[in-house]
Amino acid sequence: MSSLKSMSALHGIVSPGRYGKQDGEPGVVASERRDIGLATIAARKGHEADLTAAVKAAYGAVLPSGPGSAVGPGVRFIGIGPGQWFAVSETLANEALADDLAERLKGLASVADHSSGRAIIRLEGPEVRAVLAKGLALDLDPRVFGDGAAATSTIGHMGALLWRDGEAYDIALFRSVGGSFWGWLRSAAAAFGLEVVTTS
Amino acid sequence: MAGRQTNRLRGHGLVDQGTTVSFRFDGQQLTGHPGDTLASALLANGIRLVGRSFKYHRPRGILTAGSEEPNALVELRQGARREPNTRATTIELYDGLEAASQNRWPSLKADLLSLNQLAAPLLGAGFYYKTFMWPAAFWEKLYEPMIRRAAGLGYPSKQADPDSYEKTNAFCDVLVIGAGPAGLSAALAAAKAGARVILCDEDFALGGRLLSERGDVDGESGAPGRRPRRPNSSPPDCRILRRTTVFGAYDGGVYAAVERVSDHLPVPPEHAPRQRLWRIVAKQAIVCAGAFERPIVFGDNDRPGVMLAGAVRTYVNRFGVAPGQNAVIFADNDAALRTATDLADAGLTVQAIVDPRPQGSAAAEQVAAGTGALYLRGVIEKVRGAHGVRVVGVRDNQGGTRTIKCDLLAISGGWNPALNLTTHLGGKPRWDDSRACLVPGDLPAGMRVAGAAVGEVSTEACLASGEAAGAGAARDCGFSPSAPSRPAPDRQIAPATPVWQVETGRGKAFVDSQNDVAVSDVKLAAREGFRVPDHVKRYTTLGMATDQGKTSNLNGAAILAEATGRYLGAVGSTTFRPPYTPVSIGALAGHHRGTDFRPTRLTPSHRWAEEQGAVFVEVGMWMRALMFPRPEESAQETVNREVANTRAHVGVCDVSTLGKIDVQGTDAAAFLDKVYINGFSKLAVGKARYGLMLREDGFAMDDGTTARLAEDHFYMTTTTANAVRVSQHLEFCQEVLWPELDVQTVSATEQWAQYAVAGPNARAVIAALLDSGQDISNDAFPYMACGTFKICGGVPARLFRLSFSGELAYEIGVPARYGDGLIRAIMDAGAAHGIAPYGTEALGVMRIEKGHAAGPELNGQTTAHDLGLGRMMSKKKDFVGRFLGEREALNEPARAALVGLKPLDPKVRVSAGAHLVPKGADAVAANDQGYVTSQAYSPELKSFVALAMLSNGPARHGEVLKVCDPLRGSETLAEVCSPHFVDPDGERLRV
Amino acid sequence: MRYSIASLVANALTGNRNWKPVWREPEPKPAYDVVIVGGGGHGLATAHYLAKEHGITNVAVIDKSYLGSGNVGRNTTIVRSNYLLPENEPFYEWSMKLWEGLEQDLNYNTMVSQRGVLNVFHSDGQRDAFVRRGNAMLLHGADAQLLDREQVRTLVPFIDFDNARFPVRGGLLQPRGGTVRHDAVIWGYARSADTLGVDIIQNCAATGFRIENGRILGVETERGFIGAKTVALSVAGSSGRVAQMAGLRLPVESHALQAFVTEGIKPLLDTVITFGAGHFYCSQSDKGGLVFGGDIEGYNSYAQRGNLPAVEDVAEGGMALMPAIGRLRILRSWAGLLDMSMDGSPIMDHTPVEGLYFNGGWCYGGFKATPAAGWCFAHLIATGQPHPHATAYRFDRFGTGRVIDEKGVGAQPNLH
Amino acid sequence: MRITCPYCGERALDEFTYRGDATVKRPDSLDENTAEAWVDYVYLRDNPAGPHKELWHHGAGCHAWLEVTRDTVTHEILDVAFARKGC
Repeated sequence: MSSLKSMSALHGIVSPGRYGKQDGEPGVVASERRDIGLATIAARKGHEADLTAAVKAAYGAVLPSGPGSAVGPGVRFIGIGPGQWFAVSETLANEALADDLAERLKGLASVADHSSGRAIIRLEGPEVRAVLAKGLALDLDPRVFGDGAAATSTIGHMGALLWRDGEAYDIALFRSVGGSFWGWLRSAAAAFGLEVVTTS
Repeated sequence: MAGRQTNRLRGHGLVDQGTTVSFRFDGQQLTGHPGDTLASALLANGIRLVGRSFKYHRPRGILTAGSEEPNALVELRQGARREPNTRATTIELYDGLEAASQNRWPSLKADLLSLNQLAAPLLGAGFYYKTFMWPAAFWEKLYEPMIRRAAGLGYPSKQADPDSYEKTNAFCDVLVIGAGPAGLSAALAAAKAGARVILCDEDFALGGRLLSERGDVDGESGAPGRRPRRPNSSPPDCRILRRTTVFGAYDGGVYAAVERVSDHLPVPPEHAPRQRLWRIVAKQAIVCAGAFERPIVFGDNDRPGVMLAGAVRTYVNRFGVAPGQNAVIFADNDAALRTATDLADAGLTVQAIVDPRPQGSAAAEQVAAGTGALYLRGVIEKVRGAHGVRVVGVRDNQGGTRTIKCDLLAISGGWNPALNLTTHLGGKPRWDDSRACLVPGDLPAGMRVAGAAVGEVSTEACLASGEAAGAGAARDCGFSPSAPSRPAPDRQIAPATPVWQVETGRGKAFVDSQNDVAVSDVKLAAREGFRVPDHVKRYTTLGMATDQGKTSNLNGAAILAEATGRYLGAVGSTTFRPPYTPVSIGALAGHHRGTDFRPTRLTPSHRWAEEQGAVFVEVGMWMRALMFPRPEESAQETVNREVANTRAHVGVCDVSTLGKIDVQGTDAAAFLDKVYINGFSKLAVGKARYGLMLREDGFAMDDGTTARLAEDHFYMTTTTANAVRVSQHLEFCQEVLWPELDVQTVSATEQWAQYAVAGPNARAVIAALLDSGQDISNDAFPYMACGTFKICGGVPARLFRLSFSGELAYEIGVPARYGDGLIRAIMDAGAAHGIAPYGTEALGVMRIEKGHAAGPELNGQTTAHDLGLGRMMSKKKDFVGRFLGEREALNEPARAALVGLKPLDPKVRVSAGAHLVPKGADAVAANDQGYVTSQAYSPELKSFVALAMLSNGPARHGEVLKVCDPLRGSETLAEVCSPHFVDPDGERLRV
Repeated sequence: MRYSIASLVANALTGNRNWKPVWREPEPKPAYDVVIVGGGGHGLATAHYLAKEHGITNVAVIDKSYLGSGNVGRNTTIVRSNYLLPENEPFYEWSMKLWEGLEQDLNYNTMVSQRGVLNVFHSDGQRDAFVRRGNAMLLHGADAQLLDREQVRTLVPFIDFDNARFPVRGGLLQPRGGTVRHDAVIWGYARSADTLGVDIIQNCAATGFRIENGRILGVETERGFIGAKTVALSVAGSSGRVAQMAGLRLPVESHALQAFVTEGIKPLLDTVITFGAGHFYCSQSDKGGLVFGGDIEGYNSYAQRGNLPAVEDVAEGGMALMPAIGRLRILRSWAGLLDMSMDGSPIMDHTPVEGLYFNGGWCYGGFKATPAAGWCFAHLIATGQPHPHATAYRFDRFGTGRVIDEKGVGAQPNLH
Repeated sequence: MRITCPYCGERALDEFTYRGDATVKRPDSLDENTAEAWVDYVYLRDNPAGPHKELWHHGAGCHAWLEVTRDTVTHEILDVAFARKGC
């Protein structure tokens, strides 16, 4: 057991509680997904097909060819660019995901760990799209942005990877801008009421 | 004492007469009703004089009932919320509203600068270009301040805007701009077809002209008080935005709109912004912005009480206000006759209908008879009444004149389509002879125009044209609208016979009343050769006021056409540009002001550094610890201590902000050979190397160290400032220049918390963190080694033996979630070894002492040669910048190149930014030989030192130069030396 | 007619009926000694100085539209000579000196207002770079002052000192910098050139060049061929497409730059101010509007308009610097087309076609350069030699590497 | 202006950064006889009024370099493709 304390990206920045409008149901519920494995996978030149097959065999998911998700047992692969994916896992926590991917995809893909480099914020609730619209120039209409859809874009001058998981939206941001994102979210959601809950 | 609303028409209009709100205008306590605008409430209280004009300070009243208002501008609210130049005609009345008239002194009724009128013959168009030149020095000192004080209209607040703003994004199939009959009908048709629709209107009520006119729509009576029907049973996907002005059309179906969320309230409610900017992406857009009524130009046509005929109907029918008790109508079209009928039906007197059309009008004669008004064929030639119309003078066709007492002169010269949005993307309006107005010309892709904005006149025609446009737009989005329910309107209209102006002998006839541009000014401009509308605009300021000429541009063009003997349709027009109506800067900035202007990036050790009392500094988006002062220390003492402690014992500094790029692939080494001037393919696994990158033009772009973690895996660092740029550059090299290489790059900056541990005791500190069984002795882990280790009970760490300070040093990286823990662990481990943190200031001192180039030297203007790194440029391989970097001018000895400077007096600071001239030479450009890039006090040398770029510098070590900083009034003598002040042979970092 | 108080009064007494056109509207002659393509500030200033300083008056200035329809009427009217590099500073300082005497030279009030240009800085590094520049200015005989935070506060008390993301730490002030009424510059030069005999021909687009054996013979225009042994191009913003007609490729891209003006307000801002943590510059016109701008759009464009991101970026910069302007309203936006050169500095030179001269690549600096550009271009045309203040503005610098890169961003025009 | 990224779909202008003419080709830096070609590549541009093939980087999105064909007069986007062929 390490003697170094592990801290999530929003540790000390956000506290659970109700923000903005106090009465009524909160328009948005926010939570931080902590200690999950995050990694990028980039196909080695000429090994794209082998990679797809290897991922299918190892993780039970077919890598999407565009900005969407493929979900295997315990791991989600999100398309972030041509030949590039962002992998998210709760079962392979923190650095374990990248380690596992690097081992299983050796020679087929370049793998980099981002489990510490991103804050993952989950937003849910009836007004979640209205809140996101204040910073995100993407059409989130459910007919356009369905379950599993993903997009890399910006929210309030901050780079963000967004994907839809059921009715929830997960947002991956640079760890260093966690505080600025929180400031933005608090202000954007204030009119609807924002509930921050902890996870796990 | 509250006013009595003497001009309120009880039982008329859509305002809530059962509820009373109070407000103040110029300190006077008045009342109105919800649903009023400030203008309608002022008129209800019998107030006609509202403001003063720009140049002549003429009394002005209310001309219109909408956003095109040129005259009735007020200062709304007070203190930090003061809003100058706000149109009374669009201010929604609220309880407690405070407004004041502007551009007058000492009072609205007695304005001293109205004396300017006496000098009017001298103050014609462009007079200032011909005068104020003598004597030359008087312009800034006397004339300009005088003009500036007289110009402008309202007073701005000088305090920060206390309200908040936000932006939001919306996407739709069909955007409908304007919710009058055409817009409502277009939105309904599109929504019924299944399209996602957004309907915007600048007004706080939907309906457009339907709110102002009486008449039947679809068999329903149009009695005043009727509310317009909304789109049928609120269709499933139609978002309706009231108080929302679409102000700009941009490329690719992007429309910008501003929603005045809280402007109808005294202050924004909690959590609500004052205004919201909408960025709307629409596949199709339908402009249903209506039309502006056009005044007729005649002498003294600017008196309060002169009002557009359509606005009169709005005040009577919508607001239940009598703009006057005794009216005269002066119009060149039959549509304006409704004003007479509506006034009469409201119990007001219509004294006369003055018809300037040569052929007259049977309809007009009939309406006159029905309303008990005189029907006079002729023109208005004068208007009397200092602060409001009292008498008008009519000259009839036979040349006879008569005067009529009245307090309201309703005028109409026809209607101009509000086609502004159709021209924002470069479309040119087209002159329509039969309608006598400009109509939309070529439209941008995905845009339609319907209703009065395309020249339709009747409500039926507007409804039909809206429906057709809505259905068409839906069809173009792939929906299948049902067949139109309304027959296409009869497009046969009687040709207009416009009367632009009345020739008058006396009395200024204003074309642009806000800017006081009169007919004589337009004629003078034409006489002086300004014959295109743009020249006339620029010379006379016609159309440049806050209304952008919505009621004056075409009249100006008509007068210009006449003055230059041209056909009006050939004169052309000025260009409408965004915004459609003025938009607050706050709304366009939204959330991004103050500390939220840009995001703030915090390092993994930020919280810990705060606890230590660190002083922070902005470095790009990052906040970095500048220094860690102790009580009673001066800044210089702190830095000296941090440097000395690091050089004597050990220090720690957060270097996580350096750009870190993960480079992998079988061709990763070959790739690095192409982006750095020096080679990387021979670098051994477990080693790091310094590299310099050039731009393709041969100048230095960035530097840093790159470590080889595996045969096919490198870890590159960049400077903090250039991290994003280098990433982009690498992607360019990968995808555009050398797509055949197998290489993948990804930023790892955020993943790793990285600390520099530097000083003679650094090894002991690092060793204390390592889990057992790992060796970092000098033999096992020499200078420039790198490797992966386990620390603090299994935490994976990357260790690099790199030194920016010149001391024995390591950079240690862990996943950022351990960053806070690691800095605390380093401090604990270092306690016994005399560790102290150091900030970027001390870091800077040590790198200057070592002569390492950083931002001030890597300024984009220097070459490898200039930085003393010319020999690193490989001759054998291709790399970015190789060819053009070899150009003679980039390598000649006379170029300014990096040197060190030591002041002859060690206690004298060498100014960064100072220039270098030979000792004894004058500080003039001809003697300029270089400049100081960086300076610091070196505790080790007990002297100020500096780095500089000096012409032929490396050959001039030992020479004494004059360091000139005339900007700060200092001159120092300094000796040129090697930039490596401390440990030039690098012995310390290899121990 | 000379403008004076006496002429103003005399004309007022006769109902202002006797004013004459500011310039004639002659039909083009078959040939001239010099044809200047482009009736903007530079073209007309060139004509004025050719006539006045070199006695060359058989000159035509042709423009595709009305005079001043290009950048001279679309800028933010700022004049300054606060440049860093020795290739630039003497030129812009000469321009400043010409501005200072312009009204008397032209007998036309161009409202040269030396209200000061203040560049604020936000970090030590930025301060050091500004000090280097300020000292360069002083060494070249221009004026510059370094202000600390409190001195900036005295000058502009309402900027954000307390809640800023990038706090203001001081500023570099050029007191002699300021603003000039842009349209008046056009009309003043046109009137003077016309009086000296130059033919100014509007609505006469150049459609091609007649070139034989590498020598220019004249210009094809919408109104027929106009012969000239010397043809001078001064069409910044359109340089690419005009040069193409002569078969030339240039180290220039065309980019659109938006500018903005607010509604007129009583005096608020008494100086020109530029933000150091974003791209935003602002002054208040004598009419009362705040005139401001920011970054170019960033992509090649021949459309005189811009898009929303640049508008928002400018507004954010404005609010970050001056949060008091939040309730002021933008009245109008517009855009000009900039010749963005590859090193951010202008080009004034012979072309490979004998007798064809080029003046362009002015980036953001065209308006403030107007008098000196006219002066130096006239010198080049009249003598065949570059003026001493403009010797570095040559085409060949891109080959030799003697580029003039004030910002140090390299051959990337949209970054200059 | 909106650009349809072949990977991400239609996006707002401010997600992209512009580099310039996509038709210029980098010469061989080891061939000493390419001086003119290098000046041409780095500095000289056609800068046409009309269709223009140009490089954009989708820096706020998928990070791909794109070849966009766009009319410089109307700003109409005529085509977008990955700069790296075969993506």
